[in-house]
Amino acid sequence: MLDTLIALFLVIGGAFALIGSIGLARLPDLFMRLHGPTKATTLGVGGILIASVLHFSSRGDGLSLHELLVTLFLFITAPISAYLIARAMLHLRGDDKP
Amino acid sequence: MLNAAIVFAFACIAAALLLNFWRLLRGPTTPDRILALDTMYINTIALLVLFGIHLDLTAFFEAALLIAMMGFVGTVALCKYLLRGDIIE
Amino acid sequence: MNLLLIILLPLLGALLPPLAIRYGRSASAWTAAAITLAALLFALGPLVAVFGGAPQEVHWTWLPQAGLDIHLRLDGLAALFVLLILGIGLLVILYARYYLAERDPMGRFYGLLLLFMGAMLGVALSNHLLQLLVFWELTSLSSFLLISYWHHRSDARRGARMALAITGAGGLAMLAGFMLLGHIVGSYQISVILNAGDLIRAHPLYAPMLLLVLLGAFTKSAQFPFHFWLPHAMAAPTPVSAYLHSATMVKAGVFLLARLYPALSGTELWFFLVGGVGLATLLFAAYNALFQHDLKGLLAYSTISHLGLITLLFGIGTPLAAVAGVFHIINHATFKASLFMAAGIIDHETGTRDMRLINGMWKYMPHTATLAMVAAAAMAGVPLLNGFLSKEMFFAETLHLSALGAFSWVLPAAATLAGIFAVAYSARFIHDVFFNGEPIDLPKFPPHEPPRHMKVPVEILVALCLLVGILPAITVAPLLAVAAGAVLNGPLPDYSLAIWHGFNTPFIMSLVALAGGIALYTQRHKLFALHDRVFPGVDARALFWEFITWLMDTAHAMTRALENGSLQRYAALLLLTAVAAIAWPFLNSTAPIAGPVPAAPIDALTLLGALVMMAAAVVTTVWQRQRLTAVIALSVVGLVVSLTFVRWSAPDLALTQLSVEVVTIVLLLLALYFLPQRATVDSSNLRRGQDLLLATGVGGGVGLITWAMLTRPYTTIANYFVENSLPGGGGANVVNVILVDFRGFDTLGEITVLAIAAIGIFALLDNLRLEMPATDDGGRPWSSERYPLVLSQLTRFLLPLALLVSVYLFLRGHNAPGGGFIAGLVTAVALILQYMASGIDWTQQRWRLQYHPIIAAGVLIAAATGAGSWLYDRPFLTSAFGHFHLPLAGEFELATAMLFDLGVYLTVVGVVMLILANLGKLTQRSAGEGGT
Amino acid sequence: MEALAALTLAVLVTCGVYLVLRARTYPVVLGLSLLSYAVNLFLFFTGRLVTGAPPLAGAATPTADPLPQALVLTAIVIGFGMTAFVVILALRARGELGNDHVDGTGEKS
Repeated sequence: MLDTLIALFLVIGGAFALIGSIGLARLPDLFMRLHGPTKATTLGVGGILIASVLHFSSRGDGLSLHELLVTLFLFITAPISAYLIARAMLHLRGDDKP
Repeated sequence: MLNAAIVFAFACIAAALLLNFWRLLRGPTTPDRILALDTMYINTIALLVLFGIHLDLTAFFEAALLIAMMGFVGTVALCKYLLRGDIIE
Repeated sequence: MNLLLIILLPLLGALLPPLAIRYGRSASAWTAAAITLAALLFALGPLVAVFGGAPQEVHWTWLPQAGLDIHLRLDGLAALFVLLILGIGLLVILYARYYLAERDPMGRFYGLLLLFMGAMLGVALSNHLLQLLVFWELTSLSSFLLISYWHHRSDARRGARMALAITGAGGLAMLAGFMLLGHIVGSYQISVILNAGDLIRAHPLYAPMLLLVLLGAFTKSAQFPFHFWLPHAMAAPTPVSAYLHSATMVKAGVFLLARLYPALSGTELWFFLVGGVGLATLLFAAYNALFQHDLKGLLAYSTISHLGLITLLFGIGTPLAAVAGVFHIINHATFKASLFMAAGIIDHETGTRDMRLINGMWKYMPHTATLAMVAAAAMAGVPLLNGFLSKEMFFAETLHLSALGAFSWVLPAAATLAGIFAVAYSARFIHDVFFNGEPIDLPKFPPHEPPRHMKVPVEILVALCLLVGILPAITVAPLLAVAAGAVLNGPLPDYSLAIWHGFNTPFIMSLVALAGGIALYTQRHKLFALHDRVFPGVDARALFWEFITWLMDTAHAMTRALENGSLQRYAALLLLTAVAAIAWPFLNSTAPIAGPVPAAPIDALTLLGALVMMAAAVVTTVWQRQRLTAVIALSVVGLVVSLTFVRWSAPDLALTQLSVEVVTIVLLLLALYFLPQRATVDSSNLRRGQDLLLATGVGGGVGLITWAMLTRPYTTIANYFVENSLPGGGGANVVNVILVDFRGFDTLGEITVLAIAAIGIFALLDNLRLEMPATDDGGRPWSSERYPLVLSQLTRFLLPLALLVSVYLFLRGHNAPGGGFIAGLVTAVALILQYMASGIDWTQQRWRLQYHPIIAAGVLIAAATGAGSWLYDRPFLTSAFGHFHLPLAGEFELATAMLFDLGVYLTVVGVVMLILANLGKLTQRSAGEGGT
Repeated sequence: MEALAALTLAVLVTCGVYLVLRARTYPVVLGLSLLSYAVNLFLFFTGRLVTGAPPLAGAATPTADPLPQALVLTAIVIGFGMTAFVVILALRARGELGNDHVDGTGEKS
């Protein structure tokens, strides 16, 4: 049962990560490309992290903190990264009005 | 079933990394490349966690944690350079 | 202990005369004399023991593993030299007090003289080959300094350089010879070597070893064809000539022959090399001595000739010849030193040394003349003087030699001929200087007797010549017996030191030499004319200078060819050499490159990683001119490198690599701001092709080596660390335990290096002003917003989080991946992030961090932790530990190793921050703020 | 796998050496970084390629060799120190000589 759940999260996570990267590769301009990684990929990594939490908790090691920390980091930093990249792009285009 | 799922996830992440790298090579602008690098870092986190599940080892989790942190700092530095030139002012 | 003091007293005492000179010239001389006397006093006890038949030996261990210990030994031969060095040294010190002029720096003179004395005593007393060599080179060095004592004179400088070049080169050859000798015997201890003669002579390396050792001995003792430096060394003050270049230093070469005589002699090679060179030197120099017009030049060539005689005696190889050789060492030292002193007095009083000008001195200085004439007669081998005795023994030995077969008449004939010349030049020294009419145009006129005390040393030496000559059995016999016994390292042959052995062949030879010499001298004018016609200016010195000039020109040409100022070219040459050095064994080896270990299968993910890494590396290279893009590609390489570490089970390395990667990017970006953004193509296509070829060569070589290494079986010493990590170091993370415990001393060194690098960088940044670009490479002005609000606000949450991670990594580091290095890097990155997001001023207002003290504290804590174990009588860096439980972080261990790790942590934080923060501050300092 | 590792190092070193031979300071720094990656990996590989067995004592199975890892760990940090030194040297040279040519001449070679 738990294995199925873990497998499910892994599949979802992998798929989202891939979708995000396909978006990054295929979408026509930077502002659209930004959506892929920031949303889909973060979600994908989140899925795999949940799988990991489930997997290692099931082995009786107790709740692992690493995944929580990683998730926390990701959720704080992903928007900042996206914001900064967009700012940089705006700056390069010349319409840099804060 | 778990093994099949792990293999699938590995394949997805590998493909994702390849696509990221392709974007990094193609550009066309520097922010594109920074974004590609940032995404590579994030996908690598997934890769490491997967690797840990695959080997049943927790020893690589610290690495995943650091990637999350370092990837961000790298992105900030690169963007700040594009914006201001001087990254520590 | 006394033996060591004998050497140390003059060596250390050399500092005193230059200090004593402020209390006057006599004080300086007295100090030197007192030191010499003290050394003599210390030598007295051991000397008495040696004369009683008990050689003295002392030994201190230093590096026994390398066979390097301090071995001193005083036997008969060493005793003879100690007496010569200290006795004549004392006389020379007295003499020099009056010889040196007011303007000559006397303190320096005595200091150098004592330095030489100590070195020479070291040569005599060493019982270890390499130790002997050190003292040997020290004598060459002090001789160089003494010859160039009047360094305002170009002939003195040139003579000193020549002497150093030749004796120094000989010393190098000798070092090689000694290494071979040590290799043959298996020990450098001379007393061991002396008893291994048969082993040495039978060894296949005997010939090259002998040749090399003899090169050293011959150059030092000015043997033909290396003799020419000695006449030029006469530019030295006369006390130096009397001491170094007749009595002691030049005797070092023959001393070495005597010292190693039991080990090396007794072969045909020895006989022909040593005997042949000795004979050639004896004849050549005796002939040349006659034609010198310089008083000291005559004495110099005479010295060379006598050294040749001694060498010849050792070369003959019979025990009696060796005894004669030792005897002649004693005799020559006494009469030649007194002759040099006499020559110095004449030079001092007349202002010239040219024998064509100095005539009829008998009238002006009868006392000195008498002394000089007695000494010169001893040199000529006149009966009732010491020179006669040893020369007689020499003549006798030449007669008893059967090695030359039908040509056995050659040696006595040559000996007699040399005797004739010796008499002739001695006669010239006496007649030309003290009689032969009136002096011509002397710079100082009229000459008169020197100060009373200047003659005392000469008197003593001449008295010795007479005493030994008349009463050998009760004066010199015991000294000769112990010295010769030590040389032979066995029973002494029967010999008699009587003056009169009957009317035998050696006596006839002496008579022929005397008569022939005087006859030759009377015909000297014709002979001089002939000499000038036949050998107009043929001189080994000219050849030497030509060789030196050629050597210098070649060196200059090679330097110019290699060193054209282009670093690119140096790097290319260096790499080319490396490739050649690696390729050579590969090409000459028939073994397959791949080893026997079967290859592991490749999995798809690893292949992908490898491909990405290679592609990123290539892209970095291709994009090197678009500099920012190249940084991005480079960080992909770094990312994949850290993944590689994870892939092959090295989590600690992955953590370190990741953190360093980011720090490096920040560093590169900081630097990039001050460098041109885009670069033009600098190199020609040909140049780039060449470089690519070379790079492929290096890369291919590294690849082949890696492949060869990975496919070979593998043994490791790591099992010890893995097994002892928990019980011995108290940590499960073996890598960290190695760093902070097993190999903690290495780590201490490494953080010290880091600290030094950071200080160096700080110094380089000091006062550096760089032009700051006002726009980016596209010509756009910089964004006006310094610290984007989203960034600066949100990253403030990240700082405590990041610091928490760093503390966690630090605490867990001993048992799980982490540790001081990584935690330090993480802390540094967290701080850097604040610098970037909120600015230097903002960050420093909140954290008043001074990075210099942090670095210092780090290194000190690490070192103090190590030193702390001394308090418990344990070796440096022994660790102690106990286990504790902390909520959340889990079981962790509080060990002294953790304190050490804290030192590492602080150093790393300090170093990284010192570098980056100061580089960041450059823009604050640099004038003309750009873009605001 | 061994051949792949060797090939990767070969490419890294080739790129690194080529960059080190360039005429401007910046590519030289890049090249040095690539070279230090390669050297660190080489040293690391001397402990051979072991999967999934980090050198943590107490494990039942044999672990990867910790010795090269400890060596490389400090090498990475020292490598950063060296890179930083070279970078600052390059900046100083630019400040003093006004160009970023490795010979300080600013001319094409």
